[in-house]
Amino acid sequence: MDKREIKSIIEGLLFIWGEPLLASDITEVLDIKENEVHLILKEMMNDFNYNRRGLQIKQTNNSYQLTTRAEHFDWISKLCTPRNDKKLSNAALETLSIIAYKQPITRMEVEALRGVKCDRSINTLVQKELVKEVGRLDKTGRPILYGTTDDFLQYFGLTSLEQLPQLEDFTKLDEDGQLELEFD
Amino acid sequence: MDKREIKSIIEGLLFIWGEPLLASDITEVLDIKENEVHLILKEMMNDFNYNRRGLQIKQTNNSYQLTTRAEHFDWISKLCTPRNDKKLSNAALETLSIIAYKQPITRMEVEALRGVKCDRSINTLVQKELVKEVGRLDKTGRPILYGTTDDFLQYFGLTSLEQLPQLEDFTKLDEDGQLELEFD
Amino acid sequence: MEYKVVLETFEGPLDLLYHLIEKNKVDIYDIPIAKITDQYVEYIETMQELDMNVTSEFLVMVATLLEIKSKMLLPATKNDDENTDEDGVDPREELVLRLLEYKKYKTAAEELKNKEMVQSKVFNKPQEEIEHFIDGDQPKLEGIDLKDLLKAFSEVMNRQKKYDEEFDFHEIERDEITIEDAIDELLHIISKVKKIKFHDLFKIEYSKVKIVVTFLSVLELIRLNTITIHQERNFDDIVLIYKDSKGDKTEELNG
Repeated sequence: MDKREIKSIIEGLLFIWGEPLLASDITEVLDIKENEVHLILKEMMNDFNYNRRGLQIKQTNNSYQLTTRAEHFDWISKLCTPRNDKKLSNAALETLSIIAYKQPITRMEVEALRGVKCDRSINTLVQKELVKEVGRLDKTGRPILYGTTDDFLQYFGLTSLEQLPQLEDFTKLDEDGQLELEFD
Repeated sequence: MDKREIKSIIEGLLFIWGEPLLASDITEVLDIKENEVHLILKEMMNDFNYNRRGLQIKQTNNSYQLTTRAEHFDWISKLCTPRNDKKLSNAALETLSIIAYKQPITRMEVEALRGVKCDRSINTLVQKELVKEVGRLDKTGRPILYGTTDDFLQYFGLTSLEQLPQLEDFTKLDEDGQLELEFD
Repeated sequence: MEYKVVLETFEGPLDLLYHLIEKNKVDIYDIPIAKITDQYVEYIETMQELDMNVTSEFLVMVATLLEIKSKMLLPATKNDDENTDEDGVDPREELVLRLLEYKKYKTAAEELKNKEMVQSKVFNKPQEEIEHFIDGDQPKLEGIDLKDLLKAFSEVMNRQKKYDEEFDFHEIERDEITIEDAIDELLHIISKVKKIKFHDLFKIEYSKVKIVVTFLSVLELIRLNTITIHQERNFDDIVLIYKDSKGDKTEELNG
């Protein structure tokens, strides 16, 4: 297998993986040495830049990820924006609601419920300080457990999480068209 | 903005969007003419192939999508187990090919050609959104006319209906236009 | 309970006829109608003996073949090749034309199948989460209240429920749930747990077809001596026990 073919395959792998992909995983798939993988990826990163490709490869320690370019931000925003209100997107709102009701919860569990990747919306929520890391699950990889913040409570005017309306209340909402919440 | 920059941005847009992206959306974001978008994408498709890139751009009518290459399937399978979609049955494929070539066509006409009932396979195809109702025949009972969808093109990797494989004509006719049959 | 042998299946009478012509390596323009008719009838009879679903279309084709056969036996049709008057038309012509037309689409279907195979090896990626491109410096949670939050959660839960339902729905709608699949599934479960209550095999959400097929697979595995069934007392739940061949041997050695 020549180097161009290897590069081509690696590009496909990064594309399908989406998240940062460990060099050791690439090593395993292609059955070549790990330092070779790093060398080839360094070359690829240069190729991508030299050819002014619309994507770039980002390295983080031993992982590589395919992403868009920062300088294209405005164009991409233009593509995405008309389809969404300026409000918190539905994706983020759904993610927030799951974390609020099911906390502490891992990203994987949120994704299982929503059926799509949620790393971006979780990041957004963390950035907005509505959600934070509240611990680690005692499991392989020790995944982060997420929970809501005090800011979250404050925003919704809740004193504690127990005050979150329950799903049964929502059924009531369906019937009466109005939700009767008991605050305080 | 030079063409290389436009290509670069389009690549980023296709990557972010994931799903098939309408040429008209690209037109809107970049503020260039739609036929120019098509021309540039044609060039990009060639560039991708020429440079043996790990990704390819697939066109379906007026949409473009970034995908992996079929020849990398084995490598990608080594990294992650791709969802194994159930393939179409032979019955469904026969029905689908008749609809594809003869559209718009009624169920009765399909059945006359296949020599069997086709309601089940047509239902399956409609459910899989490979086939849809495209009108009604102006005849007693106003039977449904079926045609193929954009999903159909995508499912088989076709850009448009013109790309359907040429139908082979197996009929041997003599000079008089009569079927040449040999009497025992 | 009878067991159905899976015979090579044909998509219809034309498909079967076409298969026989190919198998006999005869010229489609000169079909030895007597021979082909005999084989066709024989196949249909086998299907009936095996209690396979012989649809009326197959029987109509038998009638058509027999009619052509009898017409060809009449010496009157033995005319000159050039003769194109009504009596001179080869009785096979209409059938051959239908077959040729059918062959056209069958061939096209095969090409589509190849394309399907190639295309099934091509993947795209899901859409990126795009809020990070639109949120920018938006104020926190503008215009969202508790009701929205609860509604969002309820929608996720509903969708989850619907997804489960839809999933089952598709299972039912699939072209075939084969006994082979059900046997594989059952073997997979029982080889792990070794013992399972009959009742536990049938999950509530199973469709009727799935229940029937699962039941058939139990019978088949009993017949193949892969599992045994056991019931302590009347009305007790029946227990299926996996007969691990290796396990049996060890027991014999130990015993």
